[in-house]
Amino acid sequence: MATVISPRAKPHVERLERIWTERPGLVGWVTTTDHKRIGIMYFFTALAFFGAGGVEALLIRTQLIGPNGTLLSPQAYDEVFTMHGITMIFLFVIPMTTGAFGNYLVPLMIGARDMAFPRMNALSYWIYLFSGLFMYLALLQGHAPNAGWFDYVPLASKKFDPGNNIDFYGYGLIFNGISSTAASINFIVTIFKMRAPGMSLNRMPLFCFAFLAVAFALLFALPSLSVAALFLELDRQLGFHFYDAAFGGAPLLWQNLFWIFGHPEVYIIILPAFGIATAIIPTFSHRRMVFFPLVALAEILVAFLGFGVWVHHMFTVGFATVTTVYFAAASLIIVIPSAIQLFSWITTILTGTPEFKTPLLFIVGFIVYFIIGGLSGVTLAAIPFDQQVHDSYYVVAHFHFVIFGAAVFPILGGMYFWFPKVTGRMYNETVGKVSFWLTFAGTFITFFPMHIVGILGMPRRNYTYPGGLGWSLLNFIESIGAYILASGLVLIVANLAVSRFRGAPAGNDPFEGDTLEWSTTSPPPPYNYPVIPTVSSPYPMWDEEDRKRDNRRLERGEGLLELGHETPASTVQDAQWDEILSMPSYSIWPPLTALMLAGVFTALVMQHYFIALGFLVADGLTLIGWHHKGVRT
Amino acid sequence: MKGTPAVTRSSAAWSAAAAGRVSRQRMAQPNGWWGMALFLCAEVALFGTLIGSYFYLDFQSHQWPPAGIKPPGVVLPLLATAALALTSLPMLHAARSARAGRRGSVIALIVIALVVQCCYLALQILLFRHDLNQFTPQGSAYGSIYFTLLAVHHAHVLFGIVLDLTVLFFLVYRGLTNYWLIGVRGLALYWHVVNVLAVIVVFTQLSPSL
Amino acid sequence: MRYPPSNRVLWFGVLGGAVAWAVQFVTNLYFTFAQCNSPSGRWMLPIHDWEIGLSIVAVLVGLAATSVCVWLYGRTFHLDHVAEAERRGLGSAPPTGRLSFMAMVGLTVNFLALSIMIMTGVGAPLLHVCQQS
Amino acid sequence: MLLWWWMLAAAVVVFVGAAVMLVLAWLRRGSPGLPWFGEREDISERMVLLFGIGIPIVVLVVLFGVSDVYMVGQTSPPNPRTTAMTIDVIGHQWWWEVRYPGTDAVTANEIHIPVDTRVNVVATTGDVIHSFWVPALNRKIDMIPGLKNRILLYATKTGQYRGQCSQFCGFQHAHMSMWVFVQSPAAYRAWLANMAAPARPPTTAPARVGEQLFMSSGCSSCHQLRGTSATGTVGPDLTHVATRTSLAALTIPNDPAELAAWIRNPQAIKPGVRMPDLGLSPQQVNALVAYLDELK
Repeated sequence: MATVISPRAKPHVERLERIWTERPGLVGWVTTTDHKRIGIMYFFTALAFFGAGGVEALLIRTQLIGPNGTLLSPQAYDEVFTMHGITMIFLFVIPMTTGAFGNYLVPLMIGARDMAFPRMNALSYWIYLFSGLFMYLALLQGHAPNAGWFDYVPLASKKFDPGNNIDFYGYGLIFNGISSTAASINFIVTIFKMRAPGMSLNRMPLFCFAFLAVAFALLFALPSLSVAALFLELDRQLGFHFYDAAFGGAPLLWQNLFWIFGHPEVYIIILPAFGIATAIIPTFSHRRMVFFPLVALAEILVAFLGFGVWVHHMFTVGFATVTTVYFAAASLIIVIPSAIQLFSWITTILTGTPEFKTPLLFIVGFIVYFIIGGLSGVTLAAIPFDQQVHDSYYVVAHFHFVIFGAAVFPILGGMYFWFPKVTGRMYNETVGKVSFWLTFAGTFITFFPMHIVGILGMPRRNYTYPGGLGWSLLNFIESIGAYILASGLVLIVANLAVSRFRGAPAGNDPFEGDTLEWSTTSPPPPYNYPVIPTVSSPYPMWDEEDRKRDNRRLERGEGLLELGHETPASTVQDAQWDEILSMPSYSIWPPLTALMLAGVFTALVMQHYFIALGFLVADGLTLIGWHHKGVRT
Repeated sequence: MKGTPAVTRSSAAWSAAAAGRVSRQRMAQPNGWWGMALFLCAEVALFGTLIGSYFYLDFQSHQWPPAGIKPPGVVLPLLATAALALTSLPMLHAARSARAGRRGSVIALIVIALVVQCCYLALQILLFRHDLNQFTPQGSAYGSIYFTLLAVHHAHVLFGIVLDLTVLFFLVYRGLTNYWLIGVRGLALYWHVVNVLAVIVVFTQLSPSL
Repeated sequence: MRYPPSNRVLWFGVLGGAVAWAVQFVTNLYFTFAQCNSPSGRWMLPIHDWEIGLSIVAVLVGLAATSVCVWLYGRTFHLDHVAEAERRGLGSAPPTGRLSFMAMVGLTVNFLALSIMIMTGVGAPLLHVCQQS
Repeated sequence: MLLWWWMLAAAVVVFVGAAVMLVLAWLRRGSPGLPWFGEREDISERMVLLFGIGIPIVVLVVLFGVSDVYMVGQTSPPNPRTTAMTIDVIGHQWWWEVRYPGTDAVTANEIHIPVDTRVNVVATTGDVIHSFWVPALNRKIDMIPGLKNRILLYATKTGQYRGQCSQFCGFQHAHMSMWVFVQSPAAYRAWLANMAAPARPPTTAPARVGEQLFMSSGCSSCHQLRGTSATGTVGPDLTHVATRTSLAALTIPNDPAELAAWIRNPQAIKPGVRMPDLGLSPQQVNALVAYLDELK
C-alpha cells in the first residue's frame, strides 16, 4: 500500500520539493548532502574499484593457470595480489555495503529524511574516494604496496622494503579509517535517533540491526588498525623500533594489532550481507522471519564475538596453548549465531511460499556458499588442523567462499532487488537468472578446488609453482572458473546498465516488499517521505492500516514538517517523537575538507612534515567555513 | 504516538532561555551528544590499543625499561594529571548551567578549565622535552612506545583546548543557541573522557616506577 | 523486582554475561602473555589459579544477568503472550514488547557467554602452562 | 589425520541436511508451512532453536575438548628430553640454513634425519618471518625474529619429503623449498660424518683454477667453504654442495649445466635472489663448476 498523492496533497508535496531540491548538475553532485545521492556515488566508486580488483584477480589466476607461469614477474605478482586484497576489502566490499547500501537504504527503512549528520556523511564519501585514489597513486608511480594486505613486519619494514610503496599502504589505511569511523558514528546515531515514530527497538528492520552491528564493529576495530599503521610509519619514517626485535620490539605486535582489527573486519564484511539476506528473504517468501528476535540478536552477537577470535589467524606463531585456547573457544562459539541465522533463513524460505526470482536466487546461492565457507571455518578453529593448513590454499578457499560466496552474492542480489527502487525501472528477469547461474558455477569452480590444493600442500602467495606435485590440473580448473565468474559479473552489470534505460517502469512496490522504502515513489524524492510515517511492526509495508493512515494524514497536511529543511528525531529505545531537527543543506565544505586531508597524507608520504602541518591547519579552517554558512547554528 | 504540535522545534531555540527549556524537555540525548559519545568510544579503543601495546612490549622484554634508562619520575606527572582531572568539575557545571540557560557562567567556567588545561599542556611539553634529552624514541622499543603514548595523549589535550576556544568563540559570537548548548555538553563529555584517559595513561607511563 | 525494571537492570540483564566474558578473556590473555611471552620470566604468576578464579567470578556475573532475563521473559510472557508475538516478528507495543524482545536477546547472549566462559574456565587449567602449541 | 575426517563427516552431514531443506523449499514453493507439520509456527521456531543452538553447542564443545584441549596436548612440540637429537633450521631470503649442533655439519635446503627418531627442530630466522612446513611429516611453525620456536619431525618410513616456506617472505617466497631425507641410521651417520668434514682440496687442473677464482672473485665473500679462506655467511654453505640434489632451494636440479647457468646469471633463474651476476667469462664459469662439482 504505497503513498498516493491526491490533488489535495499536491501543494504540500510541491512545497517539500522546493525546500529539499538541491543544486542542479555536477555542482549538485559535488555539494550534495542527500544520503541517496551519496549512496549512488559510493556505489559507482566502489564498482570501479571492484573492476580494478577483479582485473587483478584475473591476472593472478592467469599467472597460476599452469606451472612456472611467466605472465608476471615476482615483483609484479606481489604488488597485484596485495592490491587485490586491499582493493576488495577496503575499497570495494565495505564502501559498497555500508557506503552504498547502508547510505541509500538505512534512512529510508527507518523512515527518516536523511542521515543524522548529512555533511559528515558527504565527508566520509569524499575521504573514501580520495583515500582510494591515494592508494592507487602508488600503482601509478609504478611501485605499489607489495607485502600483502596483511603487510607483516619485518618484511614491510624499511630494511626489507625500501621505497615509499608501503607508506602509501600505511597512510592510506589511516586515511581510509577516518572515513569509516565517521560513517559508522553517523550510522549509529541515525539508527538510534532518527527512527520513525513508533519504531521501537523490537520493530526495527533486521537490515538495520545488521548495519548497527557493522557500525559498532567498525568503530571499535578501526583504532587498532590505525595504531598499527601509525607504529609502522613511525618505524619506517622516523626510525622508531616498535616491531624491531633487535631493539626490544615485537614483530608479533603488528600481527596482534592487525588481526584485532582484521577479524572483526571479516564480520564487518559479512554482516551487511546478512542484512541484505534478511531483507530479501521475507519479501520473496511472503512471510516474516522465523524467530525474529534471535535473528536480530545473532547479527549483533556475531559482531561482538568477532573481537575475541583474532589469534586464530596466528595459531602457528608459537603462542602458548593457554593463550590460544581462549580464541579457539570463541572461534567455535561464534558459529552459533551464524547457525541461528542460517536455519532461520532456511526455515523461513521453507515455511513460506517462496518465488525464486533473481534476488532470492542469489540469496540461496549465498546460503549454500555460506555453509561451505562456514564449515571450513569451523575446521580452522581446531588448532592442530589449522596449523596444518594455515597459509595454504585451503585458507584461500575458505575465505573466498565466505567473502565472495557469502558477502558478495547478497550484494549482487541486493543490486537486483533495489534496482527498481533506485531507478524506477525493472531489470530483465531472464538475463538475471542466467547471470546468477554463471556467477554461481564460476564461484564453485574457482574456489572449491583450492581446498584440495591446500590439503595437498600448496602454500598461498606463490607467484608460481613447479609441476609434478599434483597441483597443475586443479589450478587450471580454478583459472577457468575465474573467467566464467568474471563473465557472470559482466553480465550482471550489463543487464542493469541496459535496464536502466530500456527497462519497464517498476512502480513503487514491484515485489510487495516489507519495509518502508517501498512505500515511497521510485526513485524516492529528495525528502524520502512526504509525511513522516508511523510504524507498528518490523514489516510496516504489510500493515495496511498504518499506510492508509499516513495517506489520510498527508491529505490533512499533518506531520509533514514543511516549514523548513526538517526531520524528526525520536527516543533511542521506544522511538517516541522527541523533537524536530532542521537539517543542514548542501555544502561545498565536505569535499574541500577531504581534499585538505588528502594533502596532509600525500605530504606525509613524501616526508614533507611542515607542508603536512600546513594542510592540517587549512583543514581546520575549512571546518570553520563548514559551520559558518548554510547551517543555522 | 504524540501528534506534531506537542513536539518542539529544537533548532528554533535562539535565546539561551529557550535553548535551556528545549534541553530540559528533551526525552533522549541530542544527536550531537551521541555523536561525541561514539567518537569517544573510538578514542577509548585507540588508547586501549596503545596501552595494550605498551604492556605487550613490557611483558615480552627482558628488562623494562631497558638498561641505561632510568624509570620516569613520579611526582610532577601525578600532580599535573590530578590538576587536569579536576577540570572535570568546572566542565560538569558548565554543562549544568548551559541547560539552565546561564550563558555567562558557562563562559566563565570554560575559561577557568581552559587556563588549567593550558598550564597542564605547557608543563607536560616541558617534561616531554626533558625526557627527550634523557633517551630517544629511536633508541629502544621502550622509548618508542613511551613517547608515542604521551604524544598521542598530549595531542588530545591540545585538540580539547582548540575545541574549548571554538565553543567559546561561538558562545560569544552566536550566543547560547540550542546548537551550541549541545556543543557545550559535547565539550564537557570530551573532557571527562580525556581526563579519565589521562589518569590511565599516567599510571601506564609510571608503571615501571610504581 | 519492579516492572518494568529500570534501564540499568535491563541492560545489565542483556549485556552482563557478554561483558563478564570480555573481562575474563582480556585479563586471562594478559596473564598468559606476561607469563609465557617474557623470555626472562619476570612474572611468576600462578596462571591456573587466576584462570579458575576469574572464570568462576565471571560465570557468577553471567548467571546473575541470565536470571534478570529469565524473570523478565516470564513476566512479559504472561502479558497476553507478548513474547510469542515477538517471536513471530509482530512487534507488540513498547515498552512491554521491547522488554520481552530484549529478554529473549539477553537470554541467548548470556547462554553463549556462559558456555564460552565455562569451556575456557575448564579447558585452560587442563593444559600445561606455557607449553607452545 | 583422523580429526580432519571426523570434521569432514560432520560438515558433510550439515551441508546435506541444509541442502535437503532448500530443495524441499523449492519443491513446496507453492504451499506455506512445513512438510508433515503444516503451518505450525512453534515447530519451525523449535527447528531454529534445535539446529541453530542445540545441536551446534554439543558438537562444538566436543570438538573443543578433543582438538584444542586433548589433541594439542598430545602433539605439542617436543622438549630436548623427549627427543633423540636437535637440528637448527634458520630461514633466510630465500633458502634454509641447516645446522647440526654438536658437529661442524652445516648444509642448506636439505635436512637429513634418521628414521624412527624424534627430531627436535629449532626454527629461527635470519631476516623476515618464514614458516617451516613439511606437510607429510608435521604441522607448520613460523620462524619469527627474536623467537625460538620448536617443532617435532618424526618419520617412520625412509624416503624424501618436500617442505617449503608457507609464510609470505618476499619475491622468491615461491622458490623457498627444501627436501627432508629420512635415512636408515647407518646411512645417516655416514652422511653426517661427511658433512662435518672440511671441504676437499681440488684434484684436477680446471678445479684448481676454479678454487682460485672462488677465493678471488666475490664468491668467498658470501659463501663459506669450511677449511678454506672462504668464510662468507650471506649465502649457503657450499662445503659439500656437490652432494645436494638441487640448487637455489629446489629451484633447479644440481647438475653442471644448470649450475653453470645459475652462476652465469642467477637473476634470470630466480629473479630478486640476493646472488649477484658476477659477469664471469664462460671459461671462468666452467672452472668454477669443475671445482664445485668436486665438493662432494
